[in-house]
Amino acid sequence: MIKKGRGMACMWYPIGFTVMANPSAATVKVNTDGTATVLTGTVETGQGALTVLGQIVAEALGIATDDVHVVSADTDTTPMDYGAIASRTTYVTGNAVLSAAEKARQILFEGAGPLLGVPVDQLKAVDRKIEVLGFPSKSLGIDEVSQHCEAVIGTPSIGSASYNPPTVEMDPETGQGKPFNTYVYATQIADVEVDDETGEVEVKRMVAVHDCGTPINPMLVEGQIEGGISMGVGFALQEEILFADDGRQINPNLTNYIMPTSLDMPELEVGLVDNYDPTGPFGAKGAGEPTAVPTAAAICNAIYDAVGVRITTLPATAERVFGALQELKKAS
Amino acid sequence: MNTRMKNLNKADKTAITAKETSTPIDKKDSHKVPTDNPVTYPREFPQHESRMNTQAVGQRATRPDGRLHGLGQTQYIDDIKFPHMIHAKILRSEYAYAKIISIDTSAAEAMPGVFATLTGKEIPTNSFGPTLQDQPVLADTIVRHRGDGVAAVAAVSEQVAEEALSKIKVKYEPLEPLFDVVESFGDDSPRIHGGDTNVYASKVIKKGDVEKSFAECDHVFEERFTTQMVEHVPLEPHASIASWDGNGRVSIWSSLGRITLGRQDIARTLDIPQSKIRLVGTIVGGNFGGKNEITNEPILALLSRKTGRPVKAVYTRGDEFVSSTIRHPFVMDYKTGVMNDGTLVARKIHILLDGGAYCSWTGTTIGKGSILSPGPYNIPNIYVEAYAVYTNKTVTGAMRGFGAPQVCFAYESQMDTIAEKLGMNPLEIRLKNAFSDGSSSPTSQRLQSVALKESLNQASERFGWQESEA
Amino acid sequence: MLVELTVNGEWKSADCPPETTLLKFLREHLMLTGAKLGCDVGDCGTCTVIVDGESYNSCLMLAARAAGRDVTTIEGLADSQGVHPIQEAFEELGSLQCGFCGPGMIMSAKNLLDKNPTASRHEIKDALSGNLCRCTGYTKIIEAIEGAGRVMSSDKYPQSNTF
Amino acid sequence: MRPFEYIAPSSAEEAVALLVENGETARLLAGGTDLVVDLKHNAGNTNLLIDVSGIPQFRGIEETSKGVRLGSMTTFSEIMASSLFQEKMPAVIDGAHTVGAVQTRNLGTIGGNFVTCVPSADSAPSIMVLDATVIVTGLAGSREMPVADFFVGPRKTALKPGELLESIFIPKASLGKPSAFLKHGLRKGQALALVNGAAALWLDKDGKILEPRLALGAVAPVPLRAVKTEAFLAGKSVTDDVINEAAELAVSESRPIDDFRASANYRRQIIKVFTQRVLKESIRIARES
Repeated sequence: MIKKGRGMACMWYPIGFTVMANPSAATVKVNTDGTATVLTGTVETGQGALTVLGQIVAEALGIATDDVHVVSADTDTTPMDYGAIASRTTYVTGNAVLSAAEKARQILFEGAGPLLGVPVDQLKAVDRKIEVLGFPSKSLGIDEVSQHCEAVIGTPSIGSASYNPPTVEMDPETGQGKPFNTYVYATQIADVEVDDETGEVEVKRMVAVHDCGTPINPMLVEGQIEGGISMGVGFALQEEILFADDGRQINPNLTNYIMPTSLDMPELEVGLVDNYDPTGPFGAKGAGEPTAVPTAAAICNAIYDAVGVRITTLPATAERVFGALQELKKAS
Repeated sequence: MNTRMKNLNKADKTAITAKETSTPIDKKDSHKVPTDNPVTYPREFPQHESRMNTQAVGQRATRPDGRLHGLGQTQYIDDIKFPHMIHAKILRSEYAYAKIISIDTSAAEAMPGVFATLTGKEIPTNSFGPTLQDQPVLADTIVRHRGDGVAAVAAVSEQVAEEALSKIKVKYEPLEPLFDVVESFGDDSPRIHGGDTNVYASKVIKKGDVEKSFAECDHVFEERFTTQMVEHVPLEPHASIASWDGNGRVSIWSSLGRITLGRQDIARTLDIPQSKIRLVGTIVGGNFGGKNEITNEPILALLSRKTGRPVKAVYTRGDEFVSSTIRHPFVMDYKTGVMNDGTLVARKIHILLDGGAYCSWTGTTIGKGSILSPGPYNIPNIYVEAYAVYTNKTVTGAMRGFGAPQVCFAYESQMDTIAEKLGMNPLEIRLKNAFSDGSSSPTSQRLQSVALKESLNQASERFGWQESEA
Repeated sequence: MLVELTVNGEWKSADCPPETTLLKFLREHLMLTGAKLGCDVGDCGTCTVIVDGESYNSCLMLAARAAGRDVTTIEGLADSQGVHPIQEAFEELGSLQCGFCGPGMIMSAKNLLDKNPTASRHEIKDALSGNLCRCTGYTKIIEAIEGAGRVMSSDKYPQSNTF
Repeated sequence: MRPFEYIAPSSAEEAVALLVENGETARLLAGGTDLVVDLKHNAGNTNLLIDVSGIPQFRGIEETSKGVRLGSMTTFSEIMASSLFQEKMPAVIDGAHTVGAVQTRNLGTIGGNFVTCVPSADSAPSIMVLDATVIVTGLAGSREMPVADFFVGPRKTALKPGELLESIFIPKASLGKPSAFLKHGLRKGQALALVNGAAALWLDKDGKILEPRLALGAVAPVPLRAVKTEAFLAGKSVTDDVINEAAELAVSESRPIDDFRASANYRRQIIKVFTQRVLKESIRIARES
């Protein structure tokens, strides 16, 4: 018989390396036509890092995402970066490109101030213009200002900066300290059906609501969450590297290592909480790893809700769930 | 190559093309006119509204690589080809744990089409690792798991390199392997890396007094949770190309996700200055933590130096499983003290991490795993003890979440066990204990921008949690 | 052996050893690197191409078997006027992340929608079960294919479009 | 892959001649979904592939006055697209549908699946319950045998050296016979079967079971016709007890193994449940027809 169940799990997850310094550096160059080029040593591994970094720089300079080109991942040309790891790119590299953009912007302000007849701290960059605060009609095009800085003043608008999240060493005896600068939070809820004669579990639907601070690009955050859940579904129900007695892997191939296919994925409903972290670029934190964290627990809690067995060993394969059901029968 | 076709009466070349369902070909003459590759790309370029707004943050901006992915234009490492490029393959260990007595590559070297071979003895500094440098680039004295590389071949093609691997003779003296993490943690287990223990990383987190509060609380829950070894399965297998030039400078194109530290590691293994290395990352075809340390880059660099040619290697799916890192299995003992109203007062946790044959990113995994293990809850008394131990299995390292999915499985499963016993709704017990702004973490860090209760409430609302309650 | 075939509408020929797979033939002999090698044994679908209107894992098909036939690769989907509706939908929804499964995924989607542009969500999932993706959870891919199907089944979409 | 030669003969006679001439160093290439993978892992002494997939004699689906002839080189997709199968043998389509994914079904052939002869072959049970036979051809001409006799052991068929599987024949009496196919794998997409099974039966006007057929895959060294279970079911009225007893019998006829995919014990449970379900499903279909 098919039994239905639901289960929730929440989680917390830190951004960046544990205590250890993990800086990122970046350079932002405003071209004389008002577009910008960013140099970063991080690597695009599919998460959309370069898109997000471009959006952060665009926002800082008051230009559009499409006006920014991001150059990445070449040790000969790009500044150091500890890389696409630990869900740190939006936060750490993001803070670095933001600081670099602000430095480049400062040069633009210093060039524009005398032209507009106001002190530098009364300017803002918006809508491809350098504008006097409170007087939107008093402005100059960012292209004009950039050209002026480079060709008249002789100070091109280039900013370089780095960022490292501040942490406090953990006490070796008690572990007390501040290992990370910020954390994200999430809740996922699973709707499952369990076949109590075979132990087969089908995840029908998952609702996931995550905190990533400000979502710089909500579409990419959703993509991270959806992908993280698929990895979580595999971790919960299917995936396991198996070993023979001689230490050889039994299933080192995609025929016998069972990961979710399109048919194994539940319907997903993804949401983001409204949040702002003052230490992140425009309030952003991160989204990569945490998306895969609570899925297995939510599914196993739903299995318990459906058939009353507590799975304590992953993965919750049909055989394992069925075995637990047999134990339960014996016990009662 | 027609000579390799067996001649058959009547059935010459036309036999090859004979297929009942094939469409008749009427363009046969046109092949005499040389054409370019049959590729056409649009001359109109994307103009997405989402990228044009000068309020950039918060936009659902399309990715600049999105169109290239869809057109098949994105260049991953395996799509890159250089003139005179040759191909490398790595021979893997036949044993999970053994001494290497000798490696004889002469028969492989003598094969037509083979340019060079490489063993661990030829690597200037034959060790690497992000925390402990305990892993050989190519094992030269001891193999500690079946995925250890023992020799490499560079040849004119992958096919020839593969064939050459089968000609390499390695003599081993098998040692008694250890596969069980609990056994390896025990006092009298053999030492996989020498020393006086197989424990190579540990972590303690201590806050308040757990024993005292276990004695005072209304209920104590004890459960053991275990998790498995999991592979990242990036769709793109690890791939690199190395090209050593006449100035002694080497350029490496790699699927590595962290080039700054990667270059440091490569410089260390090759014993050359960092300025002599150019490391280029292309778009990585999936990482998830599995491409966060060097693998075959030093091998390819040295093969390129030996042969004077660019050398490429792409992992097979099998290499990907056995020789790249995977997720740490955890054995987790949870003991939690709770009051009748559902308030968590104490949590004691013991974690064993199966580290596999080498350390890799265990330092980060044990750290994050331990810190996160009590869960996002206000618990005044916490004691966490975690140990990572060596076994003769696949190397465990960084994988999406660094220990967090494992401990979350444990702490969130136990939350439901507790809720049921106390007759509480799973949502209610979580909201009651959840972190909020200003909460103190297990390491006594004051937390900011905590949105846990919001996520619990919003997810429950979207799911219809209260409505669907039986 | 000499293998002659039509690729993306053009007659091509190249000499290759008999054991050459269609994937290797396309990538190494014709320099069409859109189809990817992900597992080399037909499990992952990154090498999917269309031959005579049906999708295949090109890692499992010998090039000799494709001789005389009509092969469409990811490189043959767009034309100078623009991208294919499936490519457009994938791009707009951010359906691909690392992108490595993309060319195969899109070819499988094309194979489906050419035959059944109004495919249901379940039919789409069924049609993609041979294309593994580790980044996206398939969600935005399925949504894009639904969207592309709507375009391809509309009156405005040219029905004679074979590439 | 190691080097080999490739020939695509245009007739069965040429294929047989090549096979005889080259002995064990030659292998027949059908779809290649198994063979090409094998060759990539270990070519052994193979140095010639004889591609029989395009030989007209091995292709096509034809209905004659005696029944249906299914060419061995028919792909799973072609079976699924066949209106004859859709109307008269839908369980065969269900079986074909669970073979790999679209790409595999476009390449893989039913004959290739039969000749590879793995215990879990998804195409076998739904064909076996239709009392189908296979026709093999060789130097000595053709011979015919029940499908169950063709499967000898894991990766071992009744084909003699120099023989080829020409076609599968489904007798007229089986066309339209109510039947069902079920499969239990480790996941939904592209799954290898832990157990698969098919049942076919008629119900007489009193609701008694006539000519019951049950075939199970992945439960023994070869796809299995559960003949004892069939004998038990024949002439019985449909009750829960009868179905349960049949399921127990099917379990006792099976010889499931322990391997990394599942334990023999668990497989026995699945055999029981699946036998019940596939019988109930075929009975439901029989009642509706």
